[in-house]
Amino acid sequence: MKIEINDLRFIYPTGLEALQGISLIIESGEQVAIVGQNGAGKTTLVRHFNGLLQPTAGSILIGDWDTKITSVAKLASRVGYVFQNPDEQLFSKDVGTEVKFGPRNLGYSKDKTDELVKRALTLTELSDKTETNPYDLSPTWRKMVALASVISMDTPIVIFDEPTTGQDALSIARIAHVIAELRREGKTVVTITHDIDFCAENFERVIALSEGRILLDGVAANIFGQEEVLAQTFVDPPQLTRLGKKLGFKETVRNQEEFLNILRK
Amino acid sequence: MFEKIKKDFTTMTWVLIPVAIAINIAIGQIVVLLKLPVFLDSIGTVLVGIVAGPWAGALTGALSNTIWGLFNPDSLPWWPVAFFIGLVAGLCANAGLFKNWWKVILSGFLIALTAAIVSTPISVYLYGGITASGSSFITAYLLQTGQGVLSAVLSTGFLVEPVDKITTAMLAFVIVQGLSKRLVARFPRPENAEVESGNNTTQIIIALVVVVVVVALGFVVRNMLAG
Amino acid sequence: MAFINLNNVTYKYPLTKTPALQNINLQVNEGEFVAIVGPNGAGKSTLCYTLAGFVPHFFKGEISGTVEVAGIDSSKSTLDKWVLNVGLAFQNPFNQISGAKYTVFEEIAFGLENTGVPRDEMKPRVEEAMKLTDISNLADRSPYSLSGGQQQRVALTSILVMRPKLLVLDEPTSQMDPIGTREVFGVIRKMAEGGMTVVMVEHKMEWIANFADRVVALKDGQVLMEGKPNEVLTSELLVENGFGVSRYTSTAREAKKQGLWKKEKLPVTLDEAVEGFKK
Amino acid sequence: MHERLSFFVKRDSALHPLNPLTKIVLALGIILVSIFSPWYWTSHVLLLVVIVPLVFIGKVATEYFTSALRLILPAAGFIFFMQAFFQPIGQTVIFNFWFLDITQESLLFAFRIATRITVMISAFTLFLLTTHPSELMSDLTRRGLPPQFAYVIISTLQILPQMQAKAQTIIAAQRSRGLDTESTFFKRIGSVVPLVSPLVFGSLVEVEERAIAIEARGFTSKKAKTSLYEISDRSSDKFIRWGLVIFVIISIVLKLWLS
Repeated sequence: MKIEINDLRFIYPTGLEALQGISLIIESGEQVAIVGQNGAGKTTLVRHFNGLLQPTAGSILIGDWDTKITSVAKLASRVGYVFQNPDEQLFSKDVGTEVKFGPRNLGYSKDKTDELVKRALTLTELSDKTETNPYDLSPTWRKMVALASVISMDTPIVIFDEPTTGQDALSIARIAHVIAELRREGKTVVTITHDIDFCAENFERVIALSEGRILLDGVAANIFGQEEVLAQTFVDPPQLTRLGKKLGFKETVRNQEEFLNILRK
Repeated sequence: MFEKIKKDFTTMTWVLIPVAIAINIAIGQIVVLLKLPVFLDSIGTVLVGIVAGPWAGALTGALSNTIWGLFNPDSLPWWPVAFFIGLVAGLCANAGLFKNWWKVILSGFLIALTAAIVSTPISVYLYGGITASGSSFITAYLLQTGQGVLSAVLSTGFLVEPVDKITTAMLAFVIVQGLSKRLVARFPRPENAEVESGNNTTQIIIALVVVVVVVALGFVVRNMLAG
Repeated sequence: MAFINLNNVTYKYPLTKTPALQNINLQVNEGEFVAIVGPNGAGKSTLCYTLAGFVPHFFKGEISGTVEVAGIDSSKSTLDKWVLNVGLAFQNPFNQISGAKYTVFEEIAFGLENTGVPRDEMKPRVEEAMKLTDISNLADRSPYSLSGGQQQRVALTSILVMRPKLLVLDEPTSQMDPIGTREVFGVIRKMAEGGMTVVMVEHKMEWIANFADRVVALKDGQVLMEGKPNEVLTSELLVENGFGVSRYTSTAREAKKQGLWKKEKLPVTLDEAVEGFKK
Repeated sequence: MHERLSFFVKRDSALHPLNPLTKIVLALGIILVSIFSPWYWTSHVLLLVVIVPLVFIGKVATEYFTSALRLILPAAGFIFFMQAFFQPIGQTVIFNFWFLDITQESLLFAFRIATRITVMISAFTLFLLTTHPSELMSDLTRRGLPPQFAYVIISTLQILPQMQAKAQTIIAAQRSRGLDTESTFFKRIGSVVPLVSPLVFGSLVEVEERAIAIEARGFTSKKAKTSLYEISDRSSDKFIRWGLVIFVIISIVLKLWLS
C-alpha cells in the first residue's frame, strides 16, 4: 500500500516546529529506513502515518484514506506500528493472548486470527513460548513479542521504531529475517534506526532527516556516499562503506557481498 | 520496635513509595474520567502496606494526599485517613489477610471501617459534615431526617467506604500476584503476598470477578440514591 | 596480587534452578581495562552485579567461591561500604536518574552528598567530572529532559565523580551515536591509564579492540575464552557460539576463504582492515 | 495534571531568601490561626491583611492569582455550593429545592467555610511559590529529617510527569494495535486493562533497577550526609518563627477561653 505525504508540517503545543514541510511518496512494497540525529523528527513523522499525530498543515494518504478523517482504530487495519519499548504495550498474562490482541481488535474471524497468530509466532521464533508470561522473558524476547503482536495484524504497512536497540547479534538477525519475510509478502516497511550497519544490510531506500526536513532521500548506495551531508545529522556511514572509501573504491559499498565483488575485480 | 520498623524501609521500599503514590494518582484520575462509583485512589498505598509493612504503607498514604494536594488542594486535610488506610492494610497483610481472595475482602472491610472512623472528625470539624465529595448528598439527606452531624457522617462513611476499599484491596492483591515472584522477593515482606491455597491465577480471576460484582453493586446503589 | 580476584564463583538467583554464573575464575590487575562480551543471557550483567557487590548483598541467592576486590572479601563486607570502592553504571539511562534532583549538577553531586564529601570539595569535583565527560553545558538542565545518550553520560559522570577504584560498566554507550561512543571510550581509557581498574560489558567490537587491554568472552555463565582483544574477537569460537563480530572481521574471514585476505590475523578495527586489504 | 510539578518561581523578593522552615511555619501558622480563632471574621482578615500583601511582597502576584483562578476558586466555590445547599441550619429560607433549603444562616456558614478553605490553600500556595523543593529538603535534612524523606518527596514530584508521559506512549501504542479507547462506555471500560496494566507493572518492574542505581551512589551509606547547598537561617528567621508560634498559641487559648 502506498503512503503519500504532502507538504507535511507539524508544530508541537510547546511551539517546537518538529516537521517543516515534508513531501514524500513511499510506494507499495517498498522497504524504507529513516535515519537522523535525536530530535530530527523521525518519530514525529511516522506517528502521522497511523493518525496518532494530526498534521498542523499538509496531508497524508494511506492508500485512499486521508489520515485526517480516518480514526486511529480504523487506520490500524492498514498500518502496524511496533513501538520502541515493548514494556509500553505488553499487558497479557501469556504471549499467545498478547499476539491475539491486535487481530481481535480488527475484528478478524477466529480462524483467520488463529492462522495469523500462528504465522507471527513462527516468524519471530516464539512458537515454543506461547504460554509464557511476557514478563518472565528477557528484554530481547519481549521485543520479539512486541514484533509478533503487530505482525499478527497482517497490515499492508508495518512501521518499526528503533527495532535493534539493546538487541544482541542473534536477535538482530531474527529481526532482519522478519523484515525480509515481510518484503517477500509485498508489505511496505518503514523503519526508524540508529543502527546504520543494520540499515545498510536490509534497506534499499534511505531517508535522512535533519531538523524536521528531508536532508537526503534515495537509493542507499547514493546516500551513504555523501559522508559530509550525513555528518550534518550525526550519521556515520556503515563500516564497510567507510572501509571501501579508505581503500579508494570508486563505488559506494554497503554490504559484504558488494565489498567482496569489488575486491575481486 | 524501632529496629523492626527500620527493617521495612529498605532502598527498595524508598524507591517503591513514589511509584505507589504515582499509581494512586494515575488510577484515581482514570476512575474520575470513567465516572465509576468508586475512588480507587489508594491502590498504591495498600500495595506498599502488603509488601513493605504497615509503617511504609502509612507513610505512602500520608505523602500521597499531601502531594495530591498540589493539584487538588481539597485532598490535603484528609491525609490522616490515607495514613491509617496504609497502616491497617499493612497490619492486615502481616496478619496473613492478603493470602487469598476471601481474606482480602475482610481486609478491605477493615480498611473501610478505619477510613470511615478517621474521616468523620475531619469532616465534622472542618466542613460541618458537608464535604466536596459526592457522598455528602447522603449525609445531607440524613441530616434533613434529623440525625446528628456525627452519626450522619459516620453512617455515610459506613455506607460508602466498603465498596471502594474492598475493590481497592482486591486490585492491590491482583497487582501483587501479577508481579513476578522474583521481584516480590526483593521487598521486605514477600511472605505477605504468598498465596495460601490454590494457584495464583485462580485467585486473580476470582478477585477480578469480586471487583466487577462490587463495582456493579456500587452502580446500583448510586442509581437508587440518585433516585 | 591481582586487584580483582574471582575464585571459582558460582551463583544462583533466588527462585531459579540454573546458575547464572558457573565456576568463574577471573583476575584483573590494577589499572587494567577489561571488556566482557557475550550474547544476551550469558551472565554479563550478573558478573557486573557481582563485582559491584549487588550479588549477593542485594539479590540474595546462593553464591560459592570468593569475590575479592582491592584485597577485601565481598562476603565479609556490606554493600554500603563496598560501593565506596566500586562504581557501577548500567545500560538503561532512564532508571539511573536518581529522581531526587532537579538539575544535572545536583544529580552528579548526589553520590557525594550521600557519602559525606564536604561542600567545599564537592563543587570542584563535580565541575571536573563534567568537564571530563564533556557535559558542562548541561549543568542546569533537568536530567529528565535529556536524550538517552546524554543521560548515559550523566549516569557515567555521577559514578566517576565518586572516584571509585574499580569502575564496572554494563553497556554504558548503548544509546550514544558513534561520535559519542568514541569520546566516552576515550574517557574510560584515560581513567584506566590514571590507575582506575575498568570492567566493561560492550557489544561494540570495534571500540573494544581500539581501547581495551583484554577481552573475556562469556557464554551460559561460563568463561568461554579470554585474551588480547584481537585474539578473542577474531576467534572462530565466537562465531560458533553466536557472538556478534565486527563487520571487518566477518568480511575479512569471508575474503580469506576466497583468497582475498592474505594476512594471518583477521582485523577487528577499521585501521586493521585498511592495513590488511591494501594492495 | 500539570507539566511542571515545582510551583516555585525564581524572584528577587523579601520572601524568597527566608529560611524554608520559616516559610512552612508561616503557612502552617496562618492555617492554624484560621482554624482555631474563635471569631468568624479571622479568616477574612487573614486573607486580606496577611496573605494578599505577602503575595505582593513575594513578587508572585501573577502566579498566585492564576493559581487562585485554577485551583482555589473551583475548590472553594464547590464547597460554598455544597454547604449552602446541604447544611440543614437556619430558618430564613431564601431558596428551596426538593428537601434542600438555602437559608441565610447556611449561606453565611458556607461563606465562612469557603473562606477558611481559601485561606488554607492560599497559605500553602504562597509557600510553594516562594520555596524551591530542593532547598526545602536540604534544609529539613540538615535539621534532622531522614534524607530518605527528601528522596521520596522530590522523587514523587519528578516521577508524576514521567508517568504521565509514559501513559501517553502506552495509549498511542495500544491505539496503534486497534484498541478503541473512545467510542462507547463499554469500549472505554474494556480499554482500562490494556492501558493501565503496562503503566502499573512497567513502573513497578523499574523499581529494582532504580534501587540499584541509587544504592550504587551511596544511598544507604552510614556516613554523615553533606549538602551541595548552604541554606541561610538568620536570626530574623527565628524571630518570625517564634512570633508565629505565639500567635497560634494565643488563638488556641482564646478559643478555649471563649467557648
